[in-house]
Amino acid sequence: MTNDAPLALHVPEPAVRPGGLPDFTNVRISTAGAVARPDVDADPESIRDLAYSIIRVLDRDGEAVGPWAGFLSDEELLEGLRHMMTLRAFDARMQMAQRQGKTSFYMQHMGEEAVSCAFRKALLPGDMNFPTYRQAGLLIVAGYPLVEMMCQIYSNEQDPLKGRQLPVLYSSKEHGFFSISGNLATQYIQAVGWAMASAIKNDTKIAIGWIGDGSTAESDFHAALVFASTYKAPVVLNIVNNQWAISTFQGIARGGSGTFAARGLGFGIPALRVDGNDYLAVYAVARWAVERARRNFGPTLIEHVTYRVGAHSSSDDPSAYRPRTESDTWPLGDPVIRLKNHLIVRGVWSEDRHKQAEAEVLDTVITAQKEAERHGTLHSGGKPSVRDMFEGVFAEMPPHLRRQRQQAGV
Amino acid sequence: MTNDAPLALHVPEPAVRPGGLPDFTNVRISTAGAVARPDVDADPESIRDLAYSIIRVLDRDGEAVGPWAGFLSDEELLEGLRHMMTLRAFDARMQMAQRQGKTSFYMQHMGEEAVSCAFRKALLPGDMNFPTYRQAGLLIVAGYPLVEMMCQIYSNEQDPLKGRQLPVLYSSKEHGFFSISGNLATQYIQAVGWAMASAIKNDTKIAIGWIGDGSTAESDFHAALVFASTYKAPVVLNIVNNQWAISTFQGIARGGSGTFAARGLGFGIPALRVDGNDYLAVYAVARWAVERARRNFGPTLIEHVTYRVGAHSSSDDPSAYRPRTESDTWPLGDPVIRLKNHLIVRGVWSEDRHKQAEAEVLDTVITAQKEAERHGTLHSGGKPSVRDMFEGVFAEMPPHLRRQRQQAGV
Amino acid sequence: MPRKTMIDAIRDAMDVMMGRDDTVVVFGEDVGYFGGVFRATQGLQAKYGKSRCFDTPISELGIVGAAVGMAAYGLRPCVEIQFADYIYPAYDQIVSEAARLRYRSNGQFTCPLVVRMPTGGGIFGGQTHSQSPEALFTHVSGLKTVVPSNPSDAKGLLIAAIEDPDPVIFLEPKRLYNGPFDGHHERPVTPWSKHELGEVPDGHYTVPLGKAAIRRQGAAVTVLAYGTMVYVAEAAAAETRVDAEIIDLRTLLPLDLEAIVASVRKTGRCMIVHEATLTSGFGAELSALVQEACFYHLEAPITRVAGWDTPYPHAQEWDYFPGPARVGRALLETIEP
Amino acid sequence: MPRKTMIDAIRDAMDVMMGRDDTVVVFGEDVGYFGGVFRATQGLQAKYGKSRCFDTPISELGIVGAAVGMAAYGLRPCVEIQFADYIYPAYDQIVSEAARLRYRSNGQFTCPLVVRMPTGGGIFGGQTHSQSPEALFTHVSGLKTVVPSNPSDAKGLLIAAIEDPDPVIFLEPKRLYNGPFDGHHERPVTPWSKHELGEVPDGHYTVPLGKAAIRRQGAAVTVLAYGTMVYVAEAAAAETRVDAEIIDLRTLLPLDLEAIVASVRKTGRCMIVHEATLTSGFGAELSALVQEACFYHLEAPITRVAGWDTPYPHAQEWDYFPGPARVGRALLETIEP
Ligand SMILES: Cc1ncc(C[n+]2csc(CCOP(=O)(O)OP(=O)(O)O)c2C)c(N)n1
Ligand SMILES: Cc1ncc(C[n+]2csc(CCOP(=O)(O)OP(=O)(O)O)c2C)c(N)n1
Ligand SMILES: [Mg+2]
Ligand SMILES: [Mg+2]
Repeated sequence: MTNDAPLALHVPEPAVRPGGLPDFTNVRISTAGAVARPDVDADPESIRDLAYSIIRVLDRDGEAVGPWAGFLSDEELLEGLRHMMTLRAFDARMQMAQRQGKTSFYMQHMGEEAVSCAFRKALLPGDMNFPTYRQAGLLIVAGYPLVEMMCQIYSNEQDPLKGRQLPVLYSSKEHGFFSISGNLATQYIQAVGWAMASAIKNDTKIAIGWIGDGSTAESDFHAALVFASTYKAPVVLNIVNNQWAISTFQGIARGGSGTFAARGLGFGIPALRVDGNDYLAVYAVARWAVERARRNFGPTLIEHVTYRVGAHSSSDDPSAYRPRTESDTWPLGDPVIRLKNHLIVRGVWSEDRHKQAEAEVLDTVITAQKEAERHGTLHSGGKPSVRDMFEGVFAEMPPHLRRQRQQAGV
Repeated sequence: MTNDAPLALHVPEPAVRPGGLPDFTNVRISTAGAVARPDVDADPESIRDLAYSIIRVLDRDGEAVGPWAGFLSDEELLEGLRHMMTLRAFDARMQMAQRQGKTSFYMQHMGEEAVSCAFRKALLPGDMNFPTYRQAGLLIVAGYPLVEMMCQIYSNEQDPLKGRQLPVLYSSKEHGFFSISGNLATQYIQAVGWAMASAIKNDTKIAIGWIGDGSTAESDFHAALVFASTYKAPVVLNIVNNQWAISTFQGIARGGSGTFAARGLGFGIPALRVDGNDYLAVYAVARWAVERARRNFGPTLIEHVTYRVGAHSSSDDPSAYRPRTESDTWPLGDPVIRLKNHLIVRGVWSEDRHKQAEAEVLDTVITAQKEAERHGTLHSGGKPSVRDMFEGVFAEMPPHLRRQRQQAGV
Repeated sequence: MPRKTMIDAIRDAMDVMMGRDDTVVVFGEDVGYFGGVFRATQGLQAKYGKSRCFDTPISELGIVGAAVGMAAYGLRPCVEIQFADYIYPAYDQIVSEAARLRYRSNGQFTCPLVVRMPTGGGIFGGQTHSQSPEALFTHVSGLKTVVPSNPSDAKGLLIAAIEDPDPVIFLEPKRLYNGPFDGHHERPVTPWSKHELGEVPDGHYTVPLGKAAIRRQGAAVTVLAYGTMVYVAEAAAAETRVDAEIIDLRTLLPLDLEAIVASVRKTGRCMIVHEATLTSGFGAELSALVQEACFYHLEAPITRVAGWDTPYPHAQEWDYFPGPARVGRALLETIEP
Repeated sequence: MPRKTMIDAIRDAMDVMMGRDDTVVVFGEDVGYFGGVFRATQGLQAKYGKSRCFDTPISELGIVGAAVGMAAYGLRPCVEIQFADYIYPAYDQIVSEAARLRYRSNGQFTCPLVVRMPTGGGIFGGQTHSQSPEALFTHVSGLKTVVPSNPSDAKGLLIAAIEDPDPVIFLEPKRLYNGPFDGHHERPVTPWSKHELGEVPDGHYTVPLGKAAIRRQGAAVTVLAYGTMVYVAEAAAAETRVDAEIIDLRTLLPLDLEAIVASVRKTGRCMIVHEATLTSGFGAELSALVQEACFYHLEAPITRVAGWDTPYPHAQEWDYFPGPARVGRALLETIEP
């Protein structure tokens, strides 16, 4: 024990950096269909291997296989494909609008579309998501109008949030979408609190928390797991592991544990890992966890394994910290292409119909964009009023704010 | 999935409340000697069962058995016994002093003496503990003078902390004892930072974090595990599970997980549970974890399973929330008696010598107390100066504080 | 009318509201079975069940964060932080979340949340059981901050806070729990049962947020105080025989500036007292506001008496605490600078 | 002398100190390989190795908490919080730990720690990339708070902060990173390469903590400002032709009260500007102090111009920001109330 060899600090590093060849050989990927599907009331200890494997449904040939397959009809899958295509087209247009100076900031979902789009399908009206900035699919699937999303992004006169929020920090209670916070992770424990409230009121609604891989390091993540574990809150806690947190690879937040899902094991919370680029797998796992929560068996932690193909945000350029071609070699492929191929294999879709759908979707998005821009963009056209800046701090404006509004001359 | 049965909130409850019969039948206790002792560089996954069992050395007959036995000589054990007896006598006297109004507040260790006393023996000079308020054994074993401890408790003119700190919130850098914070858990991540610093400087010293069962719910606990896991910091992270957090039983902080040690598993940190009332077991486990840290294999999480026999503090009366006799039925017994019996079984100790030692120890403590009281107690005799109140906020007193000190007329 | 201690009045407020409105829930560390370390929630779990009043893990972040989620759902959580000194782990949830939720969601989600916490020193609690962090809340847009000074107000203000549609920080001067402590620590405190403000009406009533109370009419100087300092100021005025007008602010934000300005314009002088450290304390804001509104009426500098800019020490507690002697000296200086 | 941007000057300070003192370590979110989202640490990892400059998990609590432990060990951590808006999760570690460690351990353990963070708005960053939380630090005994306004000061102050034996909060007005932005957002900002305060000496030098700088001599009114507001005040003075004496505080705590008082006694008037929300902002403390020290010299009320008491909005950024027009109006009112 009197070992005098000097200590040294260990700082984890990604396998490759710019200039190197992308390498994901260290990413262990389960075969599609290989992971068992336990009962929703299974003892967490008995299913701890689910925190280390990856639940996958679509195999290389585009077939849906194994116990997690078979929960969605062809019509539902076709609709799901369109949701993801819509989100992708929306992203492309808004990213461009940002470059054109029509707004200050944008964040896209490229590569992660399946996660929010498939998950949302497992929910019921009244359930509440506590999303991060990378789950706009929840809104699209819920039927929130694209025009309203864009008005928020443009901070224009029709912005439902009156210009107060950064672009993409949407809020729509009606669509089960909690107001996004610019502060990472804070909403995770709030989701647990919301779920506890539903249980306190003997309601039937559940809450869904969302967090990024990097953000699991924040304190709110711990608070959420502690409270969810103690009160068996009816909540599904999602971790979207897209491999990166701005420039920081997931190993910095994950540290010595094999997976993020493993974090749940220390709390007796069932933890599942799922192929986040597999629409069918995400849906099946969501459905399992949602049923668990709804039947009062308590929380579930889900790690969605995916990859952030685009930049972190419109302010970021990933080529400074990872090989440019890294996304091409990501072993779980592209969620849109994989679902498309599956539907083609099933004989209900074709390359041609896909092209046509792409055109239709783009058309829809562009139409919405034109409509939104009629109400203004950040620096031109209709704007939310300066008065709006002073409203809504409190339900009723207190005297000091009234004085300040007067000083501002509005 | 459209289950409409209402949800309900689950609120964990201890097995019994005042009026009921104490019942620890749900506490699963391993047989002494039954738990294997892995190599210190074992893969955390391969030893995950250590987070669910309890490492024990002393069996019912007072024999030391199994692979964790045999690390301490009779002399060392006799010294250990005296340390624990000293701590117990010290507690009794100071508790009484508080009742007599000689100080404002006191916190005792009754039942938990083995944890800090045995652990401290596994450390080297220069190692740094980041203790809570219930590890004064660390100081006693390190040879910190009882008189100085008492002067701190009395906030008298010889108080090394100049009357600034609440009683028992000691600090002695020289004795490897970091300044105790009145804020729970904050020091846990600091221990990790200190250990990282040692690694950064290629030093050989390690840090030791301490936290209570209840306090593991705090955010700093999570930050500590994240950072320790990521940077493989040379730190031992102790959780002292004494079953209670003031009036709150450990199930509220633990929630759905079987043990507190299990928290480490989600971070890939080896996690061990030890019988905290077994001096030999605590020492053996401490030695294992300390060696791991020292050899740069990284952090270890240890749950010390023990029982808070006394009140939380001098402000608390546990009969309001747990059966009065609960401590008598605690299945792991009393650490002093168990070590005493072991030494008797080994033929190096006897009831008589024990009685005599008790008298000696009491004498030492009383002598120290008299000496300390010569320097004053909280409300009478020598006091730290009012000037001391203004010193040490900064290394150099800035003008505004100088003005304030003048205003105070000191 | 029944006389109650301040703790009893606070418990009464929660009891009344839990009885009237089943969206009111109460939780915190040791708050459930045991009823809180100051016993403010004693009996509420037995009366309203474990789903309405319960113990939490020791995570101030978790307590407030979960409460924000519950409030967004539609409940009215009234949570306890064991000591104000332990609010910092929850500070992000308060500042970034509770305070801004209505604003950033344009009213879709709101946060009718009350965070109760014992504040102030005088119980030999040292650095971590004595703090008065009110200024850390008054700087945050979207929060209301309340500091009651007696049982009658405490109940009415707490009911108003629970009914308020926005987050309210409710700071309870723990030294006042048993009686109107005036800083004379060498004397036993008069119990509330002997004080008229110990008279607490039964049932539901409110004391509106944002209205100050004049505790002593006077012509020579206006004293702005809240919490324990109201009684210290009263004692200082009595002992110095200065004809002070003592205003108990009760709510710091929104502030009853009207009452303050009216008084200062009348007296021409102003002294501000609080227990929190001086620099950037709430007294600074009060001084700035008074100066802005009453510049031409002021006959002498506005003075501030506050805790020193040091951590709250254990042994030197009464040297730190701005007691009647120190306040009295400042009062005389404000009269004759 | 070489001219540098403020970011380059800040990086230079860390570089100089890492080179001189191997106890200086630098870390934070995206700080290591990438060099920080504002590029303040670019190149430091390559130069000093991964043990001296590294990426951290996204945990502000962890960053500051670990830094406190490192500082107690004997290192001098200089950590980055990505935006000041994200400091709250670390607030407990700063307030309860870093600020009090020397005091409570009677000097056995100390905390020579610098927490750097970009502050202020003007980049359309919305509620969570625009805040100016300085008053939340100046209220805390045991902390020093610094706000540089130009590259030359930034380097010298940061070196002084790293060398300081106590914890220093170092707030970097991000709108000044590229040039002396004066609030005229409709015009391109002059780059630092065209400004004399862009001249940054090579190597080691310090600007002492606690000393203000007079940016413009004047007789009509004293303007107290820091960070971005220094240039807004300059623009406002130029545009209104008011002969203002503009003081750049540079350090808020310890404050250079002497310089302030000397100026106000000379001009007889005082205006305070900051970007943070008005109520309980640092301007309140300044106003109170000036009033206390200069009461008999003041010819008009001290005025404050500040951010409104709302969260920092996205679209209405320039209505929120106290720009030259608003500051100019207030300047005229301070002259002729
Ligand atoms: C409390 C807080 N700290 C830091 C940031 C700055 N920040 C914004 S996004 C981000 C990375 C988040 O990574 P991750 O959680 O993996 O989510 P992803 O962006 O990959 O979806 C950081 C550090 C923030 N918004 N809030
Ligand atoms: C941040 C913070 N929150 C709350 C408290 C009040 N408090 C003091 S001790 C305690 C219970 C701690 O229980 P545990 O961690 O199990 O330690 P034990 O007292 O059993 O040794 C509480 C809630 C505190 N000191 N700090
Ligand atoms: Mg990510
Ligand atoms: Mg405990």
